[in-house]
Amino acid sequence: MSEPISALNHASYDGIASVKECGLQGMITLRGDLSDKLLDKAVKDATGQKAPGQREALVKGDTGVCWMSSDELLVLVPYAEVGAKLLAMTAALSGTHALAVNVSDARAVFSVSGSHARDVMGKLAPVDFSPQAFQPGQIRRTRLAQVAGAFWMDDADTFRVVCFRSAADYVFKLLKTAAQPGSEVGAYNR
Amino acid sequence: MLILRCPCCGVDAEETELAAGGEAHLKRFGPGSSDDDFHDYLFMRENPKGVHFERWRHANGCGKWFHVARCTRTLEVFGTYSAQTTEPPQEIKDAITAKRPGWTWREFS
Amino acid sequence: MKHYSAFAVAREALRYHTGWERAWRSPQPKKRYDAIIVGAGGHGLATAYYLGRNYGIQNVAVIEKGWLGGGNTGRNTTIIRSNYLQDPSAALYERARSLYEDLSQELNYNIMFSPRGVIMLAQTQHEIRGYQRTAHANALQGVKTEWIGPQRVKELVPIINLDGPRYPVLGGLWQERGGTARHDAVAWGYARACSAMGMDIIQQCEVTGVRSDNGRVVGIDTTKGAIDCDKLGIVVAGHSGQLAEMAGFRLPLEAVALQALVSEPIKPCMDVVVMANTVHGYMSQSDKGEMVIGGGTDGFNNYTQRGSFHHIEETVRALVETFPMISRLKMLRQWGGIVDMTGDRSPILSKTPLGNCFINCGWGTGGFKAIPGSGWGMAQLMATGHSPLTEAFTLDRFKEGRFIDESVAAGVAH
Amino acid sequence: MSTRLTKQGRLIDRSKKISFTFNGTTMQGYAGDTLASALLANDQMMMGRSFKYHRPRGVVASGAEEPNALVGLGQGNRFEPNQRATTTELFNGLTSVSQNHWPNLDFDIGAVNTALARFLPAGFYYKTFIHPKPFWKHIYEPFIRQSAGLGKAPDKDSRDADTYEHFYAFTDVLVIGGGVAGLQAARAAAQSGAKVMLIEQSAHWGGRAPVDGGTVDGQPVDKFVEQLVSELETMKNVTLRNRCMGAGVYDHGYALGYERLTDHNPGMQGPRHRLWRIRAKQIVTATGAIERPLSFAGNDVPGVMLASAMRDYLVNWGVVPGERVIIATNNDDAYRSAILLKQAGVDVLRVVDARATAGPLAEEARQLGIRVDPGKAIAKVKGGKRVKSVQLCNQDGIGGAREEVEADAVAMSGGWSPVVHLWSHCGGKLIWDEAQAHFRPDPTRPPLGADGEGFVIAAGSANGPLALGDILADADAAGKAAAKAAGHKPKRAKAPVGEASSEAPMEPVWLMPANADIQLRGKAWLDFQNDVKVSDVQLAAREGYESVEHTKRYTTLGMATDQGKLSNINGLAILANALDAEIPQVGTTTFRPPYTPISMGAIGGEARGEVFQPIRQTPMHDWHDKHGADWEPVGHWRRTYAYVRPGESVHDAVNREVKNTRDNLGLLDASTLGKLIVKGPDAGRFLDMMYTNMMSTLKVGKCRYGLMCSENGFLIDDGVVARIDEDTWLCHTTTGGAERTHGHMEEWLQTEWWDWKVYVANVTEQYAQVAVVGPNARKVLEKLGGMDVSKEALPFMEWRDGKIGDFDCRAYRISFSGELSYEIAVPASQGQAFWDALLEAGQEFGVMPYGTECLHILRAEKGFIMIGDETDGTVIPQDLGLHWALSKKKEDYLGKRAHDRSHMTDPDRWKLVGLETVDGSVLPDGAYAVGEGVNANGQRNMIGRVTSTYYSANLGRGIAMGLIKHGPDRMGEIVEFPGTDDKIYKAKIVDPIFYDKDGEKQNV
Repeated sequence: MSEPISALNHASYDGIASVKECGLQGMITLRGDLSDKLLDKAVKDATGQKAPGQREALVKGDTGVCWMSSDELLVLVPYAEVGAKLLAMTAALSGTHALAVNVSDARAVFSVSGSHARDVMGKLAPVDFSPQAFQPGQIRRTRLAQVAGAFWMDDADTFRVVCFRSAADYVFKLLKTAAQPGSEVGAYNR
Repeated sequence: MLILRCPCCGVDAEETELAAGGEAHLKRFGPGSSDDDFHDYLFMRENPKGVHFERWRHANGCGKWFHVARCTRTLEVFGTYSAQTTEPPQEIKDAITAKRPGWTWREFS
Repeated sequence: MKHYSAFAVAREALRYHTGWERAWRSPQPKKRYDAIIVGAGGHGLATAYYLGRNYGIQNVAVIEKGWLGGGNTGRNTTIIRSNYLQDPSAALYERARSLYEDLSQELNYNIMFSPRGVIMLAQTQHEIRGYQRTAHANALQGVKTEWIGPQRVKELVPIINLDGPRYPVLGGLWQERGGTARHDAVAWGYARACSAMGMDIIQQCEVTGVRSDNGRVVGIDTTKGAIDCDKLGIVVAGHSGQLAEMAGFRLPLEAVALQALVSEPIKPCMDVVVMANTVHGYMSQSDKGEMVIGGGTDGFNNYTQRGSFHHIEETVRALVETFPMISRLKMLRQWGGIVDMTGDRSPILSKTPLGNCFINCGWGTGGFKAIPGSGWGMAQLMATGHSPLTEAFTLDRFKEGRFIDESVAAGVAH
Repeated sequence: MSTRLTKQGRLIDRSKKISFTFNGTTMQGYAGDTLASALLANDQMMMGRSFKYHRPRGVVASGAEEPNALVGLGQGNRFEPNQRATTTELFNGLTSVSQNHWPNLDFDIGAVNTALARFLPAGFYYKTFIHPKPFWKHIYEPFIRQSAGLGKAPDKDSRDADTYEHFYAFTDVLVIGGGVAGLQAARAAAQSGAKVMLIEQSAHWGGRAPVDGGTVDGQPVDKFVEQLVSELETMKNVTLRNRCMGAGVYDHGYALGYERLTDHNPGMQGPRHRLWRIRAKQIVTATGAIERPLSFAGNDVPGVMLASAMRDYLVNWGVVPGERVIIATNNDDAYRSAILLKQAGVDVLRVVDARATAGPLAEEARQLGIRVDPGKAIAKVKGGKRVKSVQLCNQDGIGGAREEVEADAVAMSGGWSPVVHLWSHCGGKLIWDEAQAHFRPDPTRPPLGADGEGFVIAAGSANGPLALGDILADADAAGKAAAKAAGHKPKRAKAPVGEASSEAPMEPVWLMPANADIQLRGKAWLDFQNDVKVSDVQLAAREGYESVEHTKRYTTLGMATDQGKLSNINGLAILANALDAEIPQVGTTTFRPPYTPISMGAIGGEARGEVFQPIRQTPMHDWHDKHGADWEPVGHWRRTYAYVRPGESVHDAVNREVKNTRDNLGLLDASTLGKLIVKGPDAGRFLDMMYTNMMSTLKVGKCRYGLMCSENGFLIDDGVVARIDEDTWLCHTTTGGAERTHGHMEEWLQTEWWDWKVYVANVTEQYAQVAVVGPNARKVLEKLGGMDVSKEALPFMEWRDGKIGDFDCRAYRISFSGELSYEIAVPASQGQAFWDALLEAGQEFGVMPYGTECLHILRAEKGFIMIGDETDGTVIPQDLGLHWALSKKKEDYLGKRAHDRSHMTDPDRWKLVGLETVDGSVLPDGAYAVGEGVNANGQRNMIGRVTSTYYSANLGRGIAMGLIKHGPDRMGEIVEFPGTDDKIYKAKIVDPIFYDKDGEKQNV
C-alpha cells in the first residue's frame, strides 16, 4: 500500500487567522439507534467516549465522537486505526440495525486558529459564533459559503472544520480569502 | 429570509441551510389508483393565502426532513414538527388556533 | 380617443398640456356585459382588446381589484423572446413577439418595443446541445434564432467575460428580434384602446363571487355590485386560486415570490438582453440606463411580494462574474412579485369545469413576453370555443401526463 | 459666492489639507470634508446635470438624500459612477467628474432639452416616436438610449480592484442610526443586558443634533453625544459600527448592514465593503427625518438648497454657499439656519414664511436684524447655473405683484418627513400625521416577525417627534421596548431630558404660491434628478394615471437614484390635490430596499474569481490538469473532456482516445460517479421501490444496471447496483447525481416509509474509481498482480474485494463501453498512486487516459443511453426500449402509476432508434426530423429528433441515436433532418447498436 495523501497535503496559510489542512483523519459514519446500548458500547470501545447528546462533540485531538443527527454519529479515530476500529464496530453491532462505514478519505479537515478565528468563520457560515453561543464541546453542521461543512472547537480559539474532499480546494481558498490581512471584523474580541 | 427551528437538531436554521419541499401530509397514490387521485396527489397543491403546512429539509445541516406550519401571507411560523407523522400534532393545531381562530387546511382545522 | 403624435404633443404644449383627455374612462359598471374579464393586467386587457378587435365583442368589462397594470405586468424585467423549444410554447410566444412588433402603431401608444436581440448563453456542453436543439426546432417553428459562437457573443456584448474561471462562455442562442418593451406602457396602451372601443375598465373593484346557473357562468358579484355576463375570463395571476374557488374548481398552482433588481442608471454599455441560465441570472439595460436584473424564485409558497435576499446575492454574484464591470455599480432597488407555478412550469389557457368560464394563469416567471399572444389566443378561445394557440395549454394535460416542459433546454425560463 | 469661513467646521481638521480633483481641476479641502462640502468651499456650485432636461444641478442636501450632486469617482479599475458627493468622505488624491453632459459640465449640448421642456412633458414618449414605424428602431430608440443614463459606464474590460465580504451577525437588538435617538435607544436597550448592535451610515455619531443644538440634562447636546458614545464603547454587550448603513429589513428579523471599510481611504488593506447579514430579535429604526423642499418655480437652480443642509455646511464644515441668502419656510426650524448664518456673517436678506405667524425662533431672528415676512412666498428663483435673484409674492395667490431681490443662495424648508424606509421594507404600515404633515410609522401595524409579533420599533424623529426632548424620550422608550420584546428586563433608568427652543406649528405648503399659475407650476420641481415638475404630476392625474403607482411610473417621480427621498411627499400632495382627495387616501408608493444604493460587489461578497463557485475535484485532478485536460464542468465537478497532446486539436484527441480504448487500453477517472451505501433489513424492499428493476433478488457479489424514475414517471438517474452482503447494497449514480439521489432516497425514507429499517450513506468521495477499459484491461491488472481478475473468478456483472498490486480495492466487472472493462475503487487518498501505477504498468499495453467525450462515443457505439442525452426530463423508459428494466413482478415502484396515464401509453410517442446518415456524415446535434405539412399554428410537423450524435473513429462514420415516431417499426426508412445550415440531412433508421452487436468484446 502506498502512502495515503490527504486532499491538500497539509497546505497552510497565515492571515488574520491561521488556516491549516490537518491531513488524514480517521472517520466512521455510524448510523443507528443512538439510545441502543450496543451502539453506546461500540462508540465507547472505539473512542473512549459515550454517545454524544444533541449537537455534542466529544473530541480529544484525533479521537472522539460527534453528534450528526438523531440517528447518525461521526466517530473519529487515528487514521491508521480506522480499519481495525471499523471491523470491531461492525462486529459489535452485527446484531442490531446499524450502519458503520469508513468515510476518512471522503473528507478534508482544516484547523482555523488564532484570536480572529471566530471572525473568519463568521464570514462563511450563518452561525452565531459568539462564545456564549458556540464553544468547545459543540458541533455545528451548516454550510461554508456554498458547500456543506461541519465544525467543532479544539479550544477557545481553534476550529476544526470538516468538508467533503472534493470541495477541499474551494474551502481552503475560502478560508484564505476570509482570513486575508486587514479583514479583521472584531465582532467577537472586543 | 426565513428562520425555522429544525426539530431534529434544534438549530434555528436560516433559509440558506434549508431546502423547501412543498406541501405536507400528502397521501401517496400508487398503481391502481384513479386518474383523478393520482393527478391530485402529484399536482393539485394547496395554495392558501394564510395557514399552510409544508415540508422542509435541513439540507445544509443534520439532513433531516421536518414539517412546518406557516402563514403564507405574513410568513409567521406557528411551529415545526417531526416529518414522521401523517397529520399535524394537536399542540401545533392549538398554536395556530390561538393565532388564527377558525383556520382550516384540507381536512384539518 | 385623441390621436397621439408629436404634432399633438406640440399642439398641446401651446396650452401647457391642459387639453389632454383621460387615457381611459373611469366608468361605473353596467348591469350586464357580453364578456367580463377579471384582472386588468397585460393579459386581461389584451384579451379584452382582441375580443373587440378580432371578434367584434365590445360590450366588455375588465374588472380590477387594484389599479390596472399593477400586478406582475408592472414588476417584471420586460424581456420579450420566443426562442422556446416546445411547439405550443414557440407558437404562443412567437405570436406574441410578432404582435409586439406593431403594437405601438396598432394601439397608437408607444410601448417602446425594442428588438435589440436576446442571447441565451451556453456555459456547459449540456447547454450547447440544448440550445442547438432549440435552434433546430425554432427553424421549423418559424422562429428566427441562431446558434452563435463565443466571438460573436463578445461582439454583441463587449462587457462580457468569455473566460470566467467557472463557466466559460461557449456560445449562445441568439434571437435578433427579441428584446424588451416598456411594461407599464403595454398595459396602459391596451387599456386606452379598450376604453376607446367602449369597454369599461373598472378599477378598485374586487370580485367577491362567481354566479352560475346550470353549470354555466351567469355573472359575478363585486364590491361595486352584481354584474351579469355571458362569458367570464379569469386572468388574475397570483390570485387565480381564489377566483377559481369562487367559480367552484381548483387549479394545480402554487404561488411563489420572484425577485428582480435594477442598478443605478449608467450610460449605454450593453445593447442586448443576456440570459445566463447556468448561473441563474439575466440582465439588460433599460432605456433609462439601469441594468435590469432578474434571477430565480423562492422554493416556498409566499404571498408577501418579498423574496429572500440570498437569491439576490446568488444572481448578482453570477452576473458580476459574467460582466465584471458591474462590480462597482450599485443596486438601486429590489422588488418581488408573486408568480403562479404549474406542475410543468407552462401556463394554463383553458376552458374550465364551469361553462363559459375561462382561465388564463400559471405564467410562472415568463408572462410579460406572452401578453399579446396570450390575449389573442384567449380571445379566440372565449369567442369561438377553440384556439390552436391555446389548445395544448389545457387544464387536463396534467392528468394525461402531457406536459409542456421547457426546462428541457434551459434551466430557467423567463 | 460659495466659500469657506475662517472659523467653524466641527468636523474638519484645518491642519490636514487634502488635495483632490473635480473635472480635472485640482482643488483643496480638509480632512473631515465630504466631497460636497469641499466643492462648495471651492465655489463649485454646479455639480452635475439633471437626467431629462440636462439642467444645471447643484447640491441640495447634505446627506444620503442628495439627488443632484452625483459624480464619477476614481479611475480605471476603481471607477464608480453615480457616487453622492454628500456622502463621499474626502481623501488625498480623490478624482471626481461630473455626469450627464457633453462636451462639458458648463456647456452641454443636451441642455437644449431645457429649451424644449415644454414639448417634453411627463410621458411624452408614450405619445410620440410612433410613426413611421422603422424610425423607432433606427432613429428614435437609438437616440433615446444614447441620451439615457447618468454616470459613465465603467470600462468594458475593467476588473474591480477591490474585494468584498459578508459577515453574519446575531443580536438581540439592532439599532439602525447613530443619531441621538439611536444612541439613546441603544443605551436603554443595552442597560437591560441585551446584546445590542448599533450601526450608523456616516463616520460620525450624533446625527443632526450637534448642528441643531439644544441641551440634554443641562449640558450641550454635542457633549451628551460624546459621553454617550464613550459609555456605549465600554459596554461589553454593545457593538458599534459607523460607516455602516442599515440597507434593508427583511423577514424574520433579517437586516442588511452595508459597511464601507476603505472608501474613505482606498489604499487600505482588506475588503472594500462588508455586507452584514444581521439577525436581530428586535430592530430599532432611529433613522431620523429628512427635510422637504418647497415647490416654487426655479427651486432647482444651483444655490437653492435645504435650509438644514445649509446649516450643516456651515456648522460641520465651515462652508457657506452664498453671501446673500433668502430663506423660505413653512416652519420654525428654518430659522435656526437663518440665525446661524447671520451669526456667521452671512447677509440673510429675508425669511419668507408662508405662515401668517411664526414662533419664538422668528422673534430671535428678528432681534438679530433679520427681516421676516409672514404670509410670503417665493414666486420664482431666477438664474441659470446659480441663483441671481428671487421674486417674492404673497403665498395666498397666483404669484402676481412680485418683488425681486438679488441673492446668490436660497434655503428652503417644507417641513420634515421621518425616514420610514426601513420600517416599511418588510411590511410596516404608515399613518398620516396631520399636524406635522407627514407619514410616520403606525405602531399598531409593524412588520411581523416569525412569531407573528412586531419586530421593528421606530425611534426618535424617524417615529415622528421632531423636538429634542421628545426625540430622546421616544428613543428611550423604544430601546426599552425592544429589549423587553427581545426577552430582557429593561432598567428603570430615567430618560435623559432634552431641551431646545420651542417651535410654533408648521403649516403644510405644497405649492408656492398656493395657486401658482401654470407657467410657475411648469418650473416648480418635485424630482430634481428626473426633472419631474408640479405640472407633470397634474398632467398625469388629468390623463387618468390616478393611482400613485401610475403617477410615479408615468412621470418617473421618485424613480431616480435617490428613490424620491426628497420628492415623494411633495409629489403625493400635488397628486392628492389634483384628484381632490386627501393625502392618506392616495397613499404612498412601496418602499423597497436598499435605503441607498449598495455595491454589486458587496452583494456578491467573497464569491468572485477562484471562489466564485466550488469546483469539485477528484483525487487525480492535478494530474489531469498537468496532462492536457480540456475541462468540462459537470454539475460542480470538473471532468476531463479529452487529454489534448501538444499539436493536437480537441477533436483529434478524442478520436485518438476512442480508437486506443477499443484497440488497446484506456483509463477513465470515474471517481465522480455517485456511490451510495443502502443497508438494513428493508433495504431490498426499499430499492425495489426506488428502481424500476427488481433489486431485492440480486445475489451477493453481483451487479445489476438499474433505472430510477420520478414519481411522475420520467427517468431521473441510472447506474449499476452491487449487492455487498445480505442487507447491504451499493448504488452507483450518475456524476453529479449522488447528492440528488441520496436526497431522493432520504426523502422517501424519512417522509413516507419511516418505519422501514434502512440506512443510506453517501460514500462517493471515499473512493477514487478508475475504469480500466479495452482488450488489454485484464493484462494490466494481472501485471500489477493481486486478486484474480480472470473471467472465471470475476465474471461480467460481478464484483470482488481484494488487492491489485499494493492497493486495497473493490473491482467491479462492468462496462459502459462494450469492451472488457473493470471499474476499480481504491481509497481516495491513494487514488493518484493507483492511477500512476496503472499508467506505468500499462505502458507496454498502450495505455492512454480518456475523457468524457470518448466515454460518450464508446457508449453510443454500443447503443447505451446516457442520462441527460437520451433523457431530458420528458423521456420515460418505454421511449428508450428499456421495457426489460421495468419489473413486471413488482406491484409498485416510483413512476409505475405515472406510466399508466394516457399520454405515456400513447403509441405515437417517439421511440429510440439508431440513425446513420446516408453519406456517412455526422448528423447535427439536436436536429429534428420532419414529416409532412404543418400544424394548426403553421409549424412544420416534426416526427423525431437526434439525441446523441458523434463521429465514430472506430467505424469511420457518423453515428447517432434519436427518438422517432414509430421508430422501431420503421427500420431502414430514410428520414430528413433539416439543419440550421440550410442543408437537409438524410439518415436511415437502424438498430442503435453500431459496434460489436453480439457483445463479444466485453465477454472475454
